[in-house]
Amino acid sequence: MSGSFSLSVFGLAGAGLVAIGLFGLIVQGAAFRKILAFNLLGGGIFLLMGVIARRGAAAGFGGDPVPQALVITGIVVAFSATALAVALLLRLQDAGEQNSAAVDDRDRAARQGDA
Amino acid sequence: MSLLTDLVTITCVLAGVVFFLAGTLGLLRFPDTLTRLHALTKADNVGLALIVLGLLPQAGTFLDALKMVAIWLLVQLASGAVAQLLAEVALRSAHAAEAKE
Amino acid sequence: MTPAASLSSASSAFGALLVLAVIVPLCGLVPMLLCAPRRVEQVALLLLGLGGLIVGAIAVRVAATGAALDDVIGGWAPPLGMALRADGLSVVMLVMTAVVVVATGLFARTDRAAPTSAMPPAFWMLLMGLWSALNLVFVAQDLFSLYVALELLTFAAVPLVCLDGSRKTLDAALRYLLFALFGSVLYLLATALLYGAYGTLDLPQLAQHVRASGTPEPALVLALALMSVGMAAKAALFPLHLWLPPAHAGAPAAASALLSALVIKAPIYLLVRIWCDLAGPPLAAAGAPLLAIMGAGAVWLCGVMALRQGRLKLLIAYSTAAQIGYLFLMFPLAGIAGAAPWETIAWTGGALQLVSHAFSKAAMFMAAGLIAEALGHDRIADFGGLGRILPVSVFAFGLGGLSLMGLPPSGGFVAKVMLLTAAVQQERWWIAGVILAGGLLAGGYVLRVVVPALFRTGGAVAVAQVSPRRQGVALGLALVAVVLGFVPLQPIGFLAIGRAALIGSAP
Amino acid sequence: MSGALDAGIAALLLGVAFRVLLARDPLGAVIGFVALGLVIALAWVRLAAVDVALTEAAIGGGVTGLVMVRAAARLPKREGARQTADRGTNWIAAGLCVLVFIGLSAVVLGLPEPAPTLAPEAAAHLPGTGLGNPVTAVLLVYRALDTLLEVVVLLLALIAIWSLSADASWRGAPPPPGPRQPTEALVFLARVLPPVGVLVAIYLFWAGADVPGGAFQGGAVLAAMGLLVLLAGLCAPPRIGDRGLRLLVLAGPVVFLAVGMLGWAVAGAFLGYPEGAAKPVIIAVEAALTLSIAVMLALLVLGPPAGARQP
Repeated sequence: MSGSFSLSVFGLAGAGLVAIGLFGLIVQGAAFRKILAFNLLGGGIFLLMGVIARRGAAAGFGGDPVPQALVITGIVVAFSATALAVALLLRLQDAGEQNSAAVDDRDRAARQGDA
Repeated sequence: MSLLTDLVTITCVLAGVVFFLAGTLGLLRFPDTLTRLHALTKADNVGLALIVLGLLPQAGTFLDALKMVAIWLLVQLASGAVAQLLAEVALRSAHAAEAKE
Repeated sequence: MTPAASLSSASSAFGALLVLAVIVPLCGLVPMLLCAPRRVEQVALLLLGLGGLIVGAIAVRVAATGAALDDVIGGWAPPLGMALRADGLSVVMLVMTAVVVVATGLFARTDRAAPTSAMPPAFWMLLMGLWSALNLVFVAQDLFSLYVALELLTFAAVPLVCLDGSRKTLDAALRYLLFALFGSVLYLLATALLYGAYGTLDLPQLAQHVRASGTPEPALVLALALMSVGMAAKAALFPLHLWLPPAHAGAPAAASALLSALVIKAPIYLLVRIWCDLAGPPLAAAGAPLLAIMGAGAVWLCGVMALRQGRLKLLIAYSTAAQIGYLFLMFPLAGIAGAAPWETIAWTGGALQLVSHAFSKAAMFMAAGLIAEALGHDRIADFGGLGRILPVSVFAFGLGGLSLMGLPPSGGFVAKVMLLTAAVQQERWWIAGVILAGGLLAGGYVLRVVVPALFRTGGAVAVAQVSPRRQGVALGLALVAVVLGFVPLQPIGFLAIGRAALIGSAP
Repeated sequence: MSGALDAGIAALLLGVAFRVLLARDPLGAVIGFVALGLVIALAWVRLAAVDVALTEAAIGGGVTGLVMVRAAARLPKREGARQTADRGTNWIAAGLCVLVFIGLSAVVLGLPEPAPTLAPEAAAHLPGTGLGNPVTAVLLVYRALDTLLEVVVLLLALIAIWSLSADASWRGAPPPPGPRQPTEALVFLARVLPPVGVLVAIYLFWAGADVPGGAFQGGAVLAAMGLLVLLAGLCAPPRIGDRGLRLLVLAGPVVFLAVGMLGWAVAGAFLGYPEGAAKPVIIAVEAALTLSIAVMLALLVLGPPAGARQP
């Protein structure tokens, strides 16, 4: 790593990724593409945290371990969010494919039968 | 001795890079999925093999060398299986398109 | 391990209560996932009691000592570790949350007479996750822990919207989730920037750094902007409110009560912390009017939208978006750039508005759910004669409405009088105007429901029985909102506990 | 030379991100996204954060990519296709995003020097924890509550996804993820790779105490192996009501919570570790976490159990 040049390059890349993700989140119509854009945005933020961590290299460590650990947590949280959003989207898809009123009634009946 | 091993490394890695470049070119220029796959897998497998071969003399320990060979084997396995999967999907969609016509 | 060195930063006696408030509902998930589905509800009710006791103990402790409660996790003091802290304001939030959560639990309990109306086991698990997340939001001092808490809250709240699995609610839930994720992502970015600039995530330490450094860092300015937009999206502050009405109106009554009364309060509480504790005087002075303008927009526009709704639950949902607008009027009035905003009458007024809205809104959503259950619909136009069929529910709705309108006796009345007093004292006439106009709008939409229900005949026919217990819970919550109307019209000392120490003392 | 390499990685990263944004069909966008995950992982290696690189490759690109691929395959094309807003909105949004980019770049490039860091503090207390990897120390010692809550986030996301099922009593199994007739190549891969993968997962978890790796990375690899077996149809997805499965899901959170509460007894603080014996306790917690994380990640990918509607 050649010092501050590389840090600046990755800092710009992170900021760019944030901007691209934000743009996608605003203008994309389909929820699926919004979910992808959310992941781009998240990736950019994590990269910026990586730059911040790298700036804090000290005590023989290649980077500040605190932001690095935060990114690991953040990646897992972002994955959970993506999985939930996709599950919702697919469920919505299923609900739309069939006659929705009939589905609702059957759902409710199933719920009540199990409860 | 070290000059000789360095020479081997440079030759092999350069040759590997050429294969990678050729594969990438094929990926970009070939007309359909199957030929692209052909270019990609053939070139990349040989390319990676050459690079690993070239790096073997540089490995510090026997374990490091073993790890590199293991990586090559795993990549072989994965790319072979994935290429076959992709090929099947491509064939199926080609058939579907024909049927539609 | 060197606990001797790291345990130096003080956990107060009974600080462990804060950890318990967060983890006890989570521990409840374990038996809930292992027992038979029909037992889940019993486990949940048991935990509601236990959690209520813990929050009660925290409140008693803070009130008795007059000092904030602190706990340092694992003995690792910030900035390396993280701390929890309950000051006066957090305790008020914790108690409000506990009351509404427990009441919702009692409301949602399965009727022996009508077992088919039971909530699915998932509801009870999500309720536990929601409670834990809210408690964490109110006691965490670490910006990243707050991020995790916000995400926990999102994951618990979103599925509550679509428990019935219909296409409409799934759509509302997905839209809510995307807004919430957008909000938390901006918050996370802000957190990263603050760490990059100050090297700590601990709010009190950040506050000291900010105050010590004089001119605000660019990172701080950007972080505040990002956090404000993010939290506004999560709190459905105008103009980012579009997700709220379908989500809150589509959910089952018990879930709507939680979402409208509690979930949107978490980002608002964070905004208060960010602007009052973190921003520092020059930035706070610049940012407060902007927040107030958005708040005014919410009071006006969402109030008008509420007036135009034909369905009761949508009306209540729009009124939520309108009522949170008042909370943002608090920022300039409390003089958050001043030395001690927590001693002003506007601070108390804001807190009281937040709390009484929680109780009254929960009561109103429950009442609306019961009305919809009894009539089989919630079209306001067909409410004639409803007062005879469901007198208790209509009464609970009306009492809750008092708070929204700002009529005595109610917590909302006292809160709005306090905010109005502050506005008049500071000669901010436009804010005074917004408060008064908002009251008129609220009066309009509440009376639109109550008047036909009480004074018009015909129309309404009961198609189902509703349980007296559920009506009792709704009425009880509405009465709490009324009782809050008897607090004295002056700053409440309890709300200032532990706040001066937060910014005053050196690290 | 290395500066040029970093500039190349950054340029590639932005190029692929644009591809994800602009790709017409959903599958193309997802493929771009998975590729992006790998490029970002490279960036992480260059930023001297190998722990994060492993996590990003395994979870950020890998498992997330799998979720998105499955979604792209099940959605009708128009649902995942690029729909652009009207021209005015596009321009306003683009302007806003350019402003954000400029502001963010200015702030990040202008962060104070010398950079504030907690690395020395993390290093100073490291010997007391018995760990060699500072990232693991942050995750499991200094900021252990965050990690505990993060596992709870996974658990709650799982509950949230299950709550979407039409089967309210949660007895059924998620639908099988793979094709109806898996190809021979897939089956072969699913037979050969898992033993190696499991070995790698155990190594990642075990080595995580001292070198890059840990419960999340190990768990993700383990989850991937399980999903591979399910994709190839070698076994059916488990019923989510299964007691053993639930126990696996809960093992991590329960052990972590129990250790946390033991902390009150042995160290006087929640999540305090016993003096001198911190490392074995941490390893035990990580072992339970690895299992639970693996199971939860896989279940999150599989989605809600098929309900009454899909018999």
